[in-house]
Amino acid sequence: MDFGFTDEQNRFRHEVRSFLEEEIEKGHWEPACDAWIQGFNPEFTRRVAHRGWIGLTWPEEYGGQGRSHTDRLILTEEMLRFGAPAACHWFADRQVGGAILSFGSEELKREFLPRIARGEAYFGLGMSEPGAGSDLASLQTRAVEDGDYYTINGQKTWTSCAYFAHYFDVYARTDPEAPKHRGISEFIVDARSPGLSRIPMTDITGTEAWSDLFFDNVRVHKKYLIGQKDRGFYQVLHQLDYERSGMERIMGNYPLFEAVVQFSKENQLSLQPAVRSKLAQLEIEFEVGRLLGYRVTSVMEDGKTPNWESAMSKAYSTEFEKRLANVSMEILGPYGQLMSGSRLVPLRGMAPHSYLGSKGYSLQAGTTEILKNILATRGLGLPAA
Amino acid sequence: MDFGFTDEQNRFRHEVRSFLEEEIEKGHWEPACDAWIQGFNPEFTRRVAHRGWIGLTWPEEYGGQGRSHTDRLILTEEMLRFGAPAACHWFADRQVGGAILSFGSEELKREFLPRIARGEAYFGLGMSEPGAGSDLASLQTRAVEDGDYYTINGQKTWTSCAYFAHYFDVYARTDPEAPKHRGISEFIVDARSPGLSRIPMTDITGTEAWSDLFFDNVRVHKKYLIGQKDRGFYQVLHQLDYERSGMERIMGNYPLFEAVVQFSKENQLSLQPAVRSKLAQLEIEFEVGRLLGYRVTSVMEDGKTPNWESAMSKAYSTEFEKRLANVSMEILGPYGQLMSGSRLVPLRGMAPHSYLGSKGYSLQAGTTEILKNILATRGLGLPAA
Amino acid sequence: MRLALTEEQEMLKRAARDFLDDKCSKAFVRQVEDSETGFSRELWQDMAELGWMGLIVPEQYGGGGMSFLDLAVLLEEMGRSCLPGPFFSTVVLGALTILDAGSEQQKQEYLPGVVRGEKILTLALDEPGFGGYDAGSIKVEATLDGHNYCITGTKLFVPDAHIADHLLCAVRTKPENVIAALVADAGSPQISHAPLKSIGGDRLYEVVFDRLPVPETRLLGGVSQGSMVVDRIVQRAAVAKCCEMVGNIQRVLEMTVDYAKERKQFDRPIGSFQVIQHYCADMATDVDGARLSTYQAAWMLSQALPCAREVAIAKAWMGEASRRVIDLAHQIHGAIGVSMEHDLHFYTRRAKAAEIAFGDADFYREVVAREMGLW
Amino acid sequence: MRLALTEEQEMLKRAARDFLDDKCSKAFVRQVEDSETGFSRELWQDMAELGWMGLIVPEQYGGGGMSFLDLAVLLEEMGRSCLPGPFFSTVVLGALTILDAGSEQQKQEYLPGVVRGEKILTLALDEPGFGGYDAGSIKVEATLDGHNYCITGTKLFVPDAHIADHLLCAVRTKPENVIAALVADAGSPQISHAPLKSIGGDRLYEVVFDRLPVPETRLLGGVSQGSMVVDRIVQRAAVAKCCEMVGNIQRVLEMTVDYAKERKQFDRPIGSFQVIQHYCADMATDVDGARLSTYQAAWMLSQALPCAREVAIAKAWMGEASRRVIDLAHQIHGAIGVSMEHDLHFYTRRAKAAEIAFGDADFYREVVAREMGLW
Repeated sequence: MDFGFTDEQNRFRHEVRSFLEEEIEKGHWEPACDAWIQGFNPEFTRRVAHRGWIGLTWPEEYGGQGRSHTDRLILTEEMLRFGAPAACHWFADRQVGGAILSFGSEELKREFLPRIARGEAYFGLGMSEPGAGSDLASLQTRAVEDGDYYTINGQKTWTSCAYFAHYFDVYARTDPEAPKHRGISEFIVDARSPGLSRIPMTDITGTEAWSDLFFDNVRVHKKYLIGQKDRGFYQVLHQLDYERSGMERIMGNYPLFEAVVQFSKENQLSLQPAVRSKLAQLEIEFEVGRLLGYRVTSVMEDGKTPNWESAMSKAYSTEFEKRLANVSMEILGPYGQLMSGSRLVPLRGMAPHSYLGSKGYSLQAGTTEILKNILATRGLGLPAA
Repeated sequence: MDFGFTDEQNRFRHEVRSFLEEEIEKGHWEPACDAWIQGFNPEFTRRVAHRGWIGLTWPEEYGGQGRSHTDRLILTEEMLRFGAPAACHWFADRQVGGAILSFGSEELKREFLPRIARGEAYFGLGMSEPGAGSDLASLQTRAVEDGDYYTINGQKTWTSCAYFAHYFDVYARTDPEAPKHRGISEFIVDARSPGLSRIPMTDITGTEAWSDLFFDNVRVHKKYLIGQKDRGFYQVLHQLDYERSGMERIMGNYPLFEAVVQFSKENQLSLQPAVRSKLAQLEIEFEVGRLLGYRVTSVMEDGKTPNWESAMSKAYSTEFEKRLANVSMEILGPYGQLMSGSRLVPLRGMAPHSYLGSKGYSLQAGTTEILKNILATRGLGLPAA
Repeated sequence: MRLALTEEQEMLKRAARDFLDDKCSKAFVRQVEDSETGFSRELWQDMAELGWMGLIVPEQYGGGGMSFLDLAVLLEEMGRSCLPGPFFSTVVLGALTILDAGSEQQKQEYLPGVVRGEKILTLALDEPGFGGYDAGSIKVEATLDGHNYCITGTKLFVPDAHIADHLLCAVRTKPENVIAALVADAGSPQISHAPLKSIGGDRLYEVVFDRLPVPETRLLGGVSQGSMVVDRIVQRAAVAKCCEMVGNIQRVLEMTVDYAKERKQFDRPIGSFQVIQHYCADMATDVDGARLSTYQAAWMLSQALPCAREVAIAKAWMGEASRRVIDLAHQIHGAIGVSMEHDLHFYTRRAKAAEIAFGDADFYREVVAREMGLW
Repeated sequence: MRLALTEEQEMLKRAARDFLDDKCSKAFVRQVEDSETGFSRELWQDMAELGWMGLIVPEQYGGGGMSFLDLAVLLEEMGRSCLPGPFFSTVVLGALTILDAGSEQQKQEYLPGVVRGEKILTLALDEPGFGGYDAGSIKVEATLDGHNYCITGTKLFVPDAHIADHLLCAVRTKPENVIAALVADAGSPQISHAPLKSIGGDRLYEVVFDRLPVPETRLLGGVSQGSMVVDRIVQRAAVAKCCEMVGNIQRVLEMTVDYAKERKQFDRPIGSFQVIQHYCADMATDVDGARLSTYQAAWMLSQALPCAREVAIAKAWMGEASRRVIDLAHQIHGAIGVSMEHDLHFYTRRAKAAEIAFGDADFYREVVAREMGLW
């Protein structure tokens, strides 16, 4: 057991932190909740890429740095701590790149990974459909072979970054006759493809960070199939393990946490035992969530794919986020109801944003129910329901 | 909507309360948690019977008083408030008498109800078996016809009052070929029957209030079959609705609640905001539980059998009891760990007794899981799992 | 004791449900929320014609003479339909206060107009800072100068200030230094208001009084009574807010159960999954606890019984229960429920605003503790 | 960073598991709990021979020279097996304190006897009343009289006082009025003890000191250091208690999952019901959170890093997490789990005692708040 970081790792953390503090100081952006998923800032992404911080763990031959999962943990932890607007590159860096690396052809690796690492190729995810959320295997989007191409028809929903994305990572049914887990394939679809349209959606926080994607006879060359035909469901499971492996959830609202602690001190609210007890409890829960997240990285460093460990971490962390939002609203009292942009709004409206937004966190990337099922059956070996 | 009681009802409450206060004043017994299920006191039961307070709602022709469910609510509420040792008559009064009244022959009614009402016939319950708890329909105790008799073999467990009981209300399988819900019958078994043995069990609180019952060729005359042969499962469901209909759970540890509030005031602990916030929260939760219990009575007064309403009330109330025990232990600090009989023990050891005992409350008379299933499917109409 | 509605109350409930289903669809709510005033004068007149504004105003002022418990039934239906507009401000905060504390002359002056839907009232209570919902927290001063009180100061979170004809204003009088409630005319140039953007979609304002003169005849209930008047306002408002919330979370429960019956995942309705069933069971328990504790408080108010404890219990329970109900509703609805296209957000946003209004669970736990003699 | 045991730690763990599985069955625990002393001298000697008492005592005093983190692994296994006896008192409360604060001469005097299993130590810390677990709460006085401190007063909840050879006693010295720790001999006629009956089944005593003289050479760490010595005792004890509890709740989780796989109701293993699965998932999360936060604190202690915050986090989390784990274990076990025949009660009762010992979650939340600069 070793809970420490090496000197080199500490230096790297310091380097990232200095970079981010300087960004804020220069007024490039303000720390924000959910900025990793809603903060679209191509200039920032370019500067991050310039540092070599996209694809950090990928092999150097594909534009990566060949660095450790722990280094990437440090990097993302600091990005989240400062609420940095990293959404443009986040999905490709976190999971699509990894999917290409694990399952893609050499040609795909050479085509996409260096460009992602340079901050030039942004990816959106085309997984969920209106009728296929938790039950992803029942997705209806079809891809039909047609010579050297596939023709895709259908709808995807809740795609983040859709208006910025250059590509989408799309799962579609290629064999409608097969059992539903066995007829799905994964494609890279160019966002400019004819027949592909994006309709923005407004979520409960009032944010337009998501879109519906419509595929109307969208043609994709066969070389953009990732991995084996009809094996997409198994690839998506693998990808989801990584999707849930990071600190996004425990730290997705860190700017609010920091701000509400500061606010409570400045307004002497934390002299009230009830207020400081709530904040201390959040600190305790945050620390446990941080360690559950670190454990996932530790598993990866041991060369294993995190599975129930990332399910546990994600399920736990979204509950933490709900409590953080609840406590923040309680501490702010009547001011808590004021939304971003209002007169007198405290903490830039982060509390109600987070309160509303947190209703969705426990649904994204696997609902809490699915994650607990995974933990119970794969982690604890309980029999399938 | 009317949340008030009539003058007559208020007078009755006063009468019951005066009786109980006098009992305590005379030193007949001390208020205790769980006394309705663990307080075996034949003299007390006799005095209660003398007042006409057993079988209060039954028809006068069977020794009852023909009074309302609301009157019985008032009576039991006060019994529980004062932690009165009512276990000898509680089960017959609450449910076995009702089962005889609803399903029994005229002969059974005449034989048993007046004696129960006079405090002369105590009943224990023979429902649960080691392999049949939540899944009561899978019980294995067999009753085989043999002329005018049934011969019973098997084992029952967790029978309260077994050493005092004159009779047991026993469910046994009479048709092993039928689907398991359709081959069960209900019997009244004399506790002195040859072949019937009782082995006491110690529960986690250290209390010997329960027993295993063993049936080794116990013969029961056919006239002691309650209701129809093979219809016992439907009768037990009905009985369980009533078993869960009262205030036992929300008030089963009322003496602890009262004592810990008093203790907190006397030791000025309630001047600490954290302590008084916890106690106030208990008061809030208690009040809601009380109202959920009253609602069950209101349903019965409307002539309906409570079903999901009593499931809701019972499931809610056992959670309240756990919180009451938790909060009491927290407030008592290191003293909370001291058990009844120890030097320096506060509140007569009620807090750890309740802490340990409450682990069982949410299992008795239908686990919380079963109760929520009932509420979801029968109360809300959700499809069976 | 009978914990079910009377036949008359059932009738009132059904009539209100039918009217609101017809006139106050979610499309309508959406439209009114997005409008300039957040208020439909047409619907307001329809409601006045149904006698809603005067429901519990005595007949001599043109009202229906019904009880607070009857109003509770109506408020529940309003909460259920997410009715926008100043009914709460006008009736609960305004008319009931005048009815409670006003002189005969004041009642004559204000109530008939309210009943006819001609007058909109509101209440200016909250102030900047982190005070509680009690008379003791009021700092805005009204200085007696001849026959006028002169009000100066800032009130916050004042609902519907932009359309109100009169503002009831809780103040600290000088030189007496006691709490009083005054009726101010909204049109005065010495009153200005600025909108606040609230999570609930309701219209809240910062209202600044700059030496506003109010005749001493506009004092409600005498200068020594103001503290009690304010405490009773808060009690009624807290219970009325709970009534709306009973309608809110009852509807959320129904929407969620319906959705769980319809939505299929893994080839089964999700409502057949045991975890979803238990979520729904928990929601129903929270809703029924909220309903019973709210109606108990409303019954006590309608019987004029002392009920500080019961009001506090109802509002404290509602604050946390509604949060749990809403949270589970979202969890069961899945992603569609966090889209603005779906109706759930109306309930979610209003529930949070209602939790905050007139004191949250922390505030009322302290009230309950006081009633228990703990401090 | 690597959040898994080293190979050496895995070996230690396996050896401890094997030994305890063999020597410390639940039948044995039951028998020792019911015995007069609650202690098996035979097992104690076996443990001494394995080097457990000296595990982290430096080699010059006869020990194994391992780290606190290694001791954590051993304590976890002890908690897992519900080992009865004075290991915690002797090693965690006694020997580690002497190691931390004692002079070279004191270490020479006490540690070799502990290592050989010949000496049992304990600590008298708690006092009557509702104080906290910190040096500031200590009121029992030790008055310097020549070269002796004379101790008078009552200590509560002293573990294993009936078999201890020496009691470390936290006192307030006079005339200096500072906190100090003294080593008292248990056999003195000026010390009396009376048993307390505890939920945990451990042996706790009320210990009364009636003008007990203790030579000033028995002072641990100097008269000005006592406050820090006591605070460090509490930190180590809190973490060590957490280590035992990691073993406790890990075992409870395993027992429960095993039971859920075996026990059938409605013709299915109950572990196939989604609600039971989620209960188990919640338990596993609580256990892993407890394990990680506990080992983090133990690692920091073993690295001699300042860790008031991490210790507080571990103990606060453990207090509530263990409660939830135990509660769900009972819910899944059903009725058999609340029978004394079953083993679960050993874990349930010890978990509650451990939650209380050295400060509960409320206490440590205040510590965390202080570390956050909130007050």
